[in-house]
Amino acid sequence: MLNISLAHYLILSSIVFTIGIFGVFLNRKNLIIILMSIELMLLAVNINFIAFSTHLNLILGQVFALFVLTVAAAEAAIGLAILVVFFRSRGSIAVDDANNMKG
Amino acid sequence: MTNWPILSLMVFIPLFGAFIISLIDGEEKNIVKNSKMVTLWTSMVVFILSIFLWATFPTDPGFHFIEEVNIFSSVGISYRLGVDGISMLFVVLSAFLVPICILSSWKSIKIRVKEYMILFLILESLMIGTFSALDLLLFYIFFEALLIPMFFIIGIWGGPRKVYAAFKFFLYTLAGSVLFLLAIILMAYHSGTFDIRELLSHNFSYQLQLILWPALFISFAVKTPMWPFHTWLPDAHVEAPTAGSVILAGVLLKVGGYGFIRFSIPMLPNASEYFSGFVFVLGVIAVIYASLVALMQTDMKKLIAYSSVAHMGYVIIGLFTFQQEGIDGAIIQMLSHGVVSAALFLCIGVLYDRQHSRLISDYGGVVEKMPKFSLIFMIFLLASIGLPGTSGFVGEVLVLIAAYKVNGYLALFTGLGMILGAAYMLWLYKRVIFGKVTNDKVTLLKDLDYREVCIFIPLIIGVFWIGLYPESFSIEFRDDVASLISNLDLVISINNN
Amino acid sequence: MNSLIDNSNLILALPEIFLALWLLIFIPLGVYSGGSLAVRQSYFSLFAVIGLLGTFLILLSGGYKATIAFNDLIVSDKLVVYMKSLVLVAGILIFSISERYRSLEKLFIFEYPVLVLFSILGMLIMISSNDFITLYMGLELQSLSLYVLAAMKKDSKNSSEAGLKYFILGAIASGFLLFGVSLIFGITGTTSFTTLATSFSNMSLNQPLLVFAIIMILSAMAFKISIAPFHMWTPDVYEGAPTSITAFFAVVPKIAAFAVLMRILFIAFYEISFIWQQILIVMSILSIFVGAFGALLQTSIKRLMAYSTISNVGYVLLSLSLATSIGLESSIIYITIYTVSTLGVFAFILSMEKEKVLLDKISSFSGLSKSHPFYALTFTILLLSLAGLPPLAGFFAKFYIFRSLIIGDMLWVAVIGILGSVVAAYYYLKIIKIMYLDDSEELLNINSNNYIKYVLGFCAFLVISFIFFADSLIEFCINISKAIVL
Amino acid sequence: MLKLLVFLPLLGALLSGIFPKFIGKKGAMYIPTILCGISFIFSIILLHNAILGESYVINLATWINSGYFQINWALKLDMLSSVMLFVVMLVSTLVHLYSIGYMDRDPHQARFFSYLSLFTFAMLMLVTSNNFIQLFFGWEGVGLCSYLLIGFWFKKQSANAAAIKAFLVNRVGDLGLILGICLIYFKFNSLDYNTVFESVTLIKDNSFSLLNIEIPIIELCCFLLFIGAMGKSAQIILHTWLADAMEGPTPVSALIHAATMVTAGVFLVARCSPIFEYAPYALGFVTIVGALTSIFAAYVAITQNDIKKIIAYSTCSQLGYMFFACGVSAYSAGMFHLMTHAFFKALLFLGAGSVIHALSDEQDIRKMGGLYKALPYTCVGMWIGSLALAGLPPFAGFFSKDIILEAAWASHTIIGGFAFYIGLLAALLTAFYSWKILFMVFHGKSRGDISSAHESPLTILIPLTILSIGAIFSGWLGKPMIDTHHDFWHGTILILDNHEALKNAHHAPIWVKISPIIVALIGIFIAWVLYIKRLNFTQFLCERFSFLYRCSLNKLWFDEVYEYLICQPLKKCGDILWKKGDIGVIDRFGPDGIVNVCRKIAMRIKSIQTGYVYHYAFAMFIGLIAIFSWQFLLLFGWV
Amino acid sequence: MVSIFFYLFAFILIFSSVFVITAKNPVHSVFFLILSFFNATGLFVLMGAEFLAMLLLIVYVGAVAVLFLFVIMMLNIDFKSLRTGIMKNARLGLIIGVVLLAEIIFSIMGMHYGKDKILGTNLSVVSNEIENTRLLGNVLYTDYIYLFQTAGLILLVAMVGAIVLTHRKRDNVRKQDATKQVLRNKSETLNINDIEIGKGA
Repeated sequence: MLNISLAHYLILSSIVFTIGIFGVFLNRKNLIIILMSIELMLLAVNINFIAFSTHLNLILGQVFALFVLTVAAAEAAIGLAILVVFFRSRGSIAVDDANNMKG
Repeated sequence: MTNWPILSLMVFIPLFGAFIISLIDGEEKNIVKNSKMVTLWTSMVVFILSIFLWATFPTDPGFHFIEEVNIFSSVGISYRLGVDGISMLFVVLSAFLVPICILSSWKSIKIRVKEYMILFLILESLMIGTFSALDLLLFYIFFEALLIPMFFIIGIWGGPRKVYAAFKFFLYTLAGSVLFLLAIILMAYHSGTFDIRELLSHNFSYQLQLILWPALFISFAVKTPMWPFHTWLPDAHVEAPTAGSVILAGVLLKVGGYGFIRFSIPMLPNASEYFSGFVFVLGVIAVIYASLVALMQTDMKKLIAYSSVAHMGYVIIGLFTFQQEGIDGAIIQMLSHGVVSAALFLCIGVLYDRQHSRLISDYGGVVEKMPKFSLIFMIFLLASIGLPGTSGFVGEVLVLIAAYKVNGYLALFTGLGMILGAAYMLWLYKRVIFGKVTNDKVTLLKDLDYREVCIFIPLIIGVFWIGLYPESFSIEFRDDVASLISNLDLVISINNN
Repeated sequence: MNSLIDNSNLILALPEIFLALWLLIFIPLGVYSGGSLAVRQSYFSLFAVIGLLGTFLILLSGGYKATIAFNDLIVSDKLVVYMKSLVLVAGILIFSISERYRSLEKLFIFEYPVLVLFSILGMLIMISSNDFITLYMGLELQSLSLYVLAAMKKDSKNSSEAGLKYFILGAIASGFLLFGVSLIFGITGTTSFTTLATSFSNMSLNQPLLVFAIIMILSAMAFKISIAPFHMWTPDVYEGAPTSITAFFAVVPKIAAFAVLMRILFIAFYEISFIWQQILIVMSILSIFVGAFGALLQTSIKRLMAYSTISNVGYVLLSLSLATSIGLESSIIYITIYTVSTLGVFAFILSMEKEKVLLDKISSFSGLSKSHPFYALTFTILLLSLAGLPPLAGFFAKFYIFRSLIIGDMLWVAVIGILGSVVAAYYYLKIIKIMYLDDSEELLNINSNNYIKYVLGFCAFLVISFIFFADSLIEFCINISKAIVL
Repeated sequence: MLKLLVFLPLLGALLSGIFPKFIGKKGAMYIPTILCGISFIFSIILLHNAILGESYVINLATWINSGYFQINWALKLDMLSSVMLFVVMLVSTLVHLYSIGYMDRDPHQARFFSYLSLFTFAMLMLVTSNNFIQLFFGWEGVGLCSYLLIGFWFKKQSANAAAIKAFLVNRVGDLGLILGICLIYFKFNSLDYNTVFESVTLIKDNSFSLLNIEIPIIELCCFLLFIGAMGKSAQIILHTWLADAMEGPTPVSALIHAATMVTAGVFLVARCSPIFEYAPYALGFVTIVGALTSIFAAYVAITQNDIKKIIAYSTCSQLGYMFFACGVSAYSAGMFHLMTHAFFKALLFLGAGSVIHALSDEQDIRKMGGLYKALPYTCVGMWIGSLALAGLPPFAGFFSKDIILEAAWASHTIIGGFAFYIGLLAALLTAFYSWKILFMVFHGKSRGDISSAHESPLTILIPLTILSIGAIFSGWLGKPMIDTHHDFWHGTILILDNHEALKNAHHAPIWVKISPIIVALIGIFIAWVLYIKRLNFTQFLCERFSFLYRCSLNKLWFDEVYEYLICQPLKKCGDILWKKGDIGVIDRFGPDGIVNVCRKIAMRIKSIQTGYVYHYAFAMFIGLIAIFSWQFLLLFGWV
Repeated sequence: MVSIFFYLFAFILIFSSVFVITAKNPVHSVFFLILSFFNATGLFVLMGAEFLAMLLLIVYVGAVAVLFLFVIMMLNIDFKSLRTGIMKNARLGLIIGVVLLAEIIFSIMGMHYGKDKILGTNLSVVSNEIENTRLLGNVLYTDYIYLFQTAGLILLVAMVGAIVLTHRKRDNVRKQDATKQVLRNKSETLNINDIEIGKGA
C-alpha cells in the first residue's frame, strides 16, 4: 500500500474520469456543472499523462498534458460563451430545458 | 452480321430522343404535340432497328452483335452488349410494345405529357439494355434502373392509390434485387469476371451455388412475380396508367423470367436442380392460387394482373423442367404473354378512357355499342386462355408437356390453370361485354376509332403469328436452348457423380 | 539544438501556414473595415474563398510526395493531399452556396467566414497529422470553431441549443479520445502513428487496457463521424445549426475525420486490426440501421439528412473495418461520392425558401416538379444517387463497398448492410414522391442564385456521369490505398 | 382439293366476320353457305376417292418445333376422316342453308354465319389432323365456336351462362385430353398418328405404380384421352353442358350439339383405336360410361318439357350408344351410328327449330299440340327422324343401333352384356320420349296459341327434306361400314383379333336382333297411351313415382351438386385467398407488415432521441461500456 | 511520506470531485472544483511535473475557475429552481459506472509495458540534470513548435468565438464614436434660423 505505483495514479485518474462522466449525465438542472465535469475529465487525463510521463521518463507526456491544459482552457471559454448564449435565448441554464429538438 | 453497333443504337436512340424532347419549348400545345411525335418516331426507329436485328440474326447459337467497351477496367466491368436468340426476341418485344404504348397514351395522358414521353423513352432504352447486356453488372444497372421511370409513371399518372402502388412496386422490387447485387459481386469474385459469356461457362462450386441461387431467385421471383411475392403486381397494375401496365406486364415481368433463363439456370445448374421441386410447388401454387383469386376480382385490371401471375407461373414451371420443350415453351409463353397481356391492358384502357371505371360491375352489354372492340377483346381473351391457334396455346402446351416429363401430377395441377383461366376470363367477358346494358353510361360508349384499331392490329397479328407459326420465333432460340440444356445435363451429371 | 523551422518542414505545412496567415490578416481586416454590411459581407466571402483557393493551389503544387515532418508530427502523402483537396473544394462550394442563406438570416458578421476558415484549418491539420497530439490539436481547432458556428444564430433557440449539445457531447468525446491516447502513450511510450505501427510487434497484445484505449479512441472518432451509438448529437445539431453550417457539418468535417481515422486504423493500429475490426463492424451496422430507420418518420429535411449521414458513414466505416486495401479504396470512393451528393442536396435545401424563410419541412416541397422542374429534377437525381440506384454514382459507391465486403469474406455483413440501404431508399423516395406526386397548394419562391444553381447542376451532372469518368477516379483511389496498405 | 375443302369455310368465316359491311347482309349469309356447299361437293369426291383406297397427308407448314416435339400443320385424308368430312360438310351445308331462313329476323346474321363457318373449319381441322395437337386445335376450336354460338344471343343471361358452362366443362375434358397427349408424347416422343400407332406395341407392357397398383401406361393414356372425349361428347359426369347449350339458336344445336362436334369424342376413340385396343380396362370404362350415359340421358329426357332439351338428352343418350359400341371394339358400329345419328338428329333438331320458328321461339311442348295441320312438312320430317331415332326399320337408326346392341351382346363380357341390356332399356325410353314429342307437338289438342303458326320458308324445308332422305336411306348406304368381311376402313380402325364383337354380332341370335324393335314399339305404345289416350294417367304416374319423376325432372341434380360442390367452393376459395390470403396474410405480414415493423422501429429510434443532452451522453457512455465489456469478456474467453 | 501525501491528495480529490457534481449550488461546485485542482496540483508535484502543477494553478484556479464564477454571477440564475434536480437514472448509471470502473481497474492491474507487467513497480521520479520547466521549454519551441502555434490558433479561436457569441449590439445603448465626433461640421449640425424680432417664441 505504501508503495505508490503507476497503477495507483491510473486508478485515481479513472475514478476522477468516471466521476466526470457521471457529472455530465446525472445532472439535470445545471449546465455549468456539466462544464465543470468536463474539466474533471480533462484533469483525469492530465494525471494519466503525467503519471506515464514520469513512469516512462518521457517528456512527451508532459507536453501533451500542457497542450491539453491549454485547449481545456479554450474549451471552457467557448463552453461558457455558448452557455451564455443559451441562457439569453432561454432564460435558464437547466439541462431539461434544452430539448427543443428531438425525435 | 453488321459492323455498326445496332444494339447501342437501340439503347441510345431513345435516350437521344428523350434529350431532344427535353429541349422542346414553346407553347403548351406545341410541346405536347411535338413531344408525342418525337417519341413516336424515335420508338418507331428503334422498332425498325429491332426488326432489322431480327431479320439479320444468324441462327447459330451464341451471342451476336457483340460490342465491348471498357468502363471500369480496374474491376473488370465493361460495357458489353450482345444478344443471343433468346434475348434478341425480348429486345424485339420491347421495341414492339413501346410505339404501341405511345399511341395508346396519345389521348389518355393529358398532364405532363412531355415528362411522360421522356420517361417512356428512357424506359425503352433501359429495357433494351437489360435484355442486351452481356455484362453482369451492366445488366443489373439496367435492371435496377428500370424501377425509376416506372416509379414515376405509376406515381404521376396513376390512379387514386398511385402512391401506395408506386412505393410498393419500387421497394418490393428493390428489396428483391439488392441481394442479386451481392450475388453478382460474389459470382464475379469467384469467377474473376463480370462477362456473362465467361460466367456461363464457369463452374461454380456446389456450396456457392446454393448460396447464390436464393439471392437470384428472390430477385427474379419478385420481378416475375411468383407467389408469394406477387402482391405488388395487382396494385401496380391497377394504379398504373394503361401504357404503364402494358409495359409492366409486357416487358418488365419478362425480365424475371429472362433472369432465370440467363442466370439462375445456366450459371447455377446444380442449385437450380436442387431447388426445382420448390420452384414447381411455388409455380403450381401461383397458377391455381392466382387463378382462383382472379376469379373473384371486381376490378378488371386486377383480374388481368392476377392472370399474369398465373401465366408467369407457367413460365417458371417450364423453365425449371430443364427440358427443351419446357424452356422453349416458357420463352414462347413469355413472348405471348408480352403481347397478350399488353393487349388486354390496352383493351381495359380503352374502356377506362371512355368511362373512367375499371369495375366490372359498371359495365355490361358493351358489345352492343362496341362490336369491334368486343371482337378484339375476345381474341386476346382467347389467347390468354390458351386457345390453340393463338399465341397462348403454344407455350402452354409445351410447358405442360415438359411438366409431364418431370411429373404427371405437376402437369395435372398446372393444367388446372387452363380450366380456371378459362373460367375467370370468360366470366369477365360475360359480365363486361355480354348481357343487357344495365349502366346508362355504357350506352354512351363509342367504338374504337382509327388510332385504336391501329394499336390493336399489330398485336392481333402477333397473337396469331405466334399461335400459328411460332417457328419463326423458336428457330431463333432453339439452338441456344439446346446448347444450354446440353451444358446443363453435362454439368449436372458431372457434379452428381 | 537543431531548428525544425527549415524548408523541408515548412513546405509540408505550407497550406496550413498560408491559411493561418491569411486568417491573421483577415481578422484585423474584418474588425477595421467600414462600409455597409452587405457590401462587406460579399468582400469577406470573396476573401475567404480566395484564401481557400490559394490554400488549394499551394496544396496541389506540393505534389504527392510521401514525407514526414516536424518531428513526426505531420505527414503528407496521396491520401492527405486528396482528402485535403476534398475538404477545400467542398469548403469552397459550401461557402459559395451559403451566401444567400447568410443574407437571408442576417449572418453578416465577418467572424462567420473566419470561423469557417479556422475549422478548415483545423481539418487540414487533422488530416496531415501523424501523431495523436497533432490530431488532438487539429480536432480541437476544428471543433471549437464548429461549436461556435453551430450556436451562431444567437436569436434562435434551436441554434444555441444545437451549439450547447454539440459542445457538451463533443467535449466528452475529446475526453474519451484523450483518455484513450494517454493509455496508448502509457502502454507504448509513443503517440506517433508511424512509431506506433512498429511498436506493437514486440509487446503483449492481449491486455485489456490496450483494447480499452483503442475503444476510447474509436468512440471519439465515431462521435466525430456520427457513428451509432455516438450519433445522438447529429440530428439535433443538424436541425438547430444555421443551415449553411449544417451543410458544412454534413460534408467537410466528415471527410477530415475519416481521413484521420483511416490513418489511425491503417497506419497506427494496422498491426492490431483484430482488435478493432469487430467493434467497427458492429458499430457501422448499427449506424446503418439507426440512420435508415431514424429517418423514416422525419418531417424536417435537415434532420432527415442527419440520419442519412449516419447511415452513409456506416457504409464507409463498414468497408474500413475490413482492414484491407480494397476496403480502404472503396471507402475513399464512397466518401467522394457522398461528398458530391450531399453537397448537391444541401445546395438544394439552401435554395428553398418561402417569404424569406428557408423551408425545413419536407412536405413544403410538394408540387415542386411543376413550379421548378430544374430543382426538382436535380434534387431527385441526387436523392436517387443517395438511395443507391444505378446508374447513378451512389450505386457505384455502394457497389464498391459491398464488393470489398464480399472480397473480404464478410457476406452476411454485406447482406445486412444492403437491406439497410433498401430501408433508406424509402425515405429518399418519399421526398421524391412529395415533389412529383403530390399537388401543391402553394408555390415556392426560389430566388435564383446562380451559384446554387451551378453547384446543384454540377453535382447532379457528376452523379449522372460518374459512370463515364469513374475509372480514373477509382484508379486514383486504388493508388491512394495501395500507398497506405501494402 | 382437301386444302380447299378445309379452308373455304375459314374464308367464309373471315369474310362475314371481319367485313360484314363490305359484303352486305345478304352476302354475309350466302357467301359462307355457298363456300360450304363447294366444300361439301369436294367432300363427296374425297369420300369417293377414299373408298377407292386413296389416303394421303398434306403437310402445310411447321407449327411447333421443339426438341422431339415436332408438330406440323397437316391435312390427312383417309377413310375415317373422309367419312367424317362428308358428314360434317353435309350437315354443315344444310345448317347454313337452313339458317338463312331461320335467322332472317336476327340482326346479327353476319356474325352467326361467321361463327358457323368457323366452326365448320375447326371441325374439319379436327377431322383431318394428322397429329394429336392439331386435333386438339380443332377440338378447342369447335369448343370455342360452340361457346360463341351458344352465347349468340348475348343479352340472355341464361345463354351466356350456358355458353360458359359449355366451355368450362369441355375444358375439364380437354385437360384430360391434353394430359393424355402429354403422356403419349412422353412415351412415344412423337404425336403423329402414324408414329404413335405403329409403336404402340412397344410400350404396351410399360406400367407405373400408383398406390402400389401397377397401372399400364397405355391404360392411363386411353383413360385420359377418353376423359377428353367425355367432355366433348357430353358423357355422364361431364354431360351437364349439353342440355344448357340449347340456349343457342336451333341450327347451332343441330350442327354442333347433335351432328358434329359432340361426335368428335367418338371420332377420337375411333381414331385412337390402335391404342384403345391395347387397353382393355379403358375400353371397359368406355363401355360403362357409354351405357350409363345412354340410360341416364334417356331417363332424364322423358320428363323434360323443352323440346330442344329432350332432343339434347336424346343426343346424349345416342352418344352413349356410340361409346359403348366403341367400348366393345365395335368402332365401326360407333362410326356408323355416328353417321346415321347425324342425319336423324340434325333432322330432329331442324324440325324442332322449324316448330320453334313457327311458334315465334316457343320451346315448351306443353304449350304446343296439334301442329300437324299447320306444319305438315315439318311433321313428316319429325316423324321420320323419330322413327330413325327409335331404331325402327327400315330407317337409318335401325341398322346402326341394332348392330351396336348386337355387338354389345356379342362381346361376351359382363360389361358388354350389361351394356346390351342397358341399351335395350334406353331404346325403350328413346322411343317413348320421341313419341312424347311427336304426340305433344303435332297431335292431340293444342294447348297454346298456335294460330300464328305457319310452315317455314323453303330454305328451312330443303334441308329438312334432304335430311329426311338421309335418315331413311343412310342406313342402307352405310351398311358397308360394318361389313366385317370387307375392310371398309382401309386399316384406319384397328381391331385386335381377340376383340371380335363385331364379327360375332352378325351371328347373334334372332331375339337379340329383334328385341330393339320390340322395345321401341313398346315405348311408342306407352307414349301413345300416356299422351294421346289417357292424359290423366300421366299425372297419376308422376305422383305415384314421384321420386323417380323428380329425379328425372331435376336431371339427378347434377347441376346443383356441381354448383355446391365445385363452383361455390371455388368462388369462396378465390374470395378467401384474395381477401384473407393476399390482403390478410401475404400483404399483412409481407410488405405491409415489414413496413409496419419498420415504422415501429423508427418510432422507437425517434423516442430514444429524447432531445436531452444527458440521455445522449448516457448513450455514448453505455455504448462505450457495452463495447468494452463485450471485448473484455471476449479477451478473457468468457464469451 | 510520498504515499501519505498521495492518499491525502487522492482522497480529497475524489471527494471534492464528487461534490463538484452533486452540489446543489453551482458556486459551491466551483469551489470544490478549485479544491480538486489544488489537490491535483499536489499530485503533479509528487510526480515531478512542477511546471504543469504551477500552470494548473495559474490557469485553472486563477482563470478558468474564476471565469466559471463570473458567469454564474453574471447570469443571475434562480438557484432555488436548480435545487430540485433529481438524479433519475442514478442507480442504473451507478451500476454501469461501477462496472466500467471495475473493468478499467482490472485492466490496469494487467497492464504491460512492452512485455513487462508494470504493476507494483514504484513510480519514482527520475531526477534529471535539467529541471522540468527547462526540459519542457526545450522541446516546446523546437520539436513541438508546430503544435505550439496550433495551440495559439486555438486560443485565438476561443477568443473570437467567445466574442462572437457573447457580444451584443444593443440598439438603445449610446456609444461614443470618436471619428463621427471629429468629422462633425457646422452645416450638418447647426441650423441657423433668422428669426424676426419680436416673433420669436
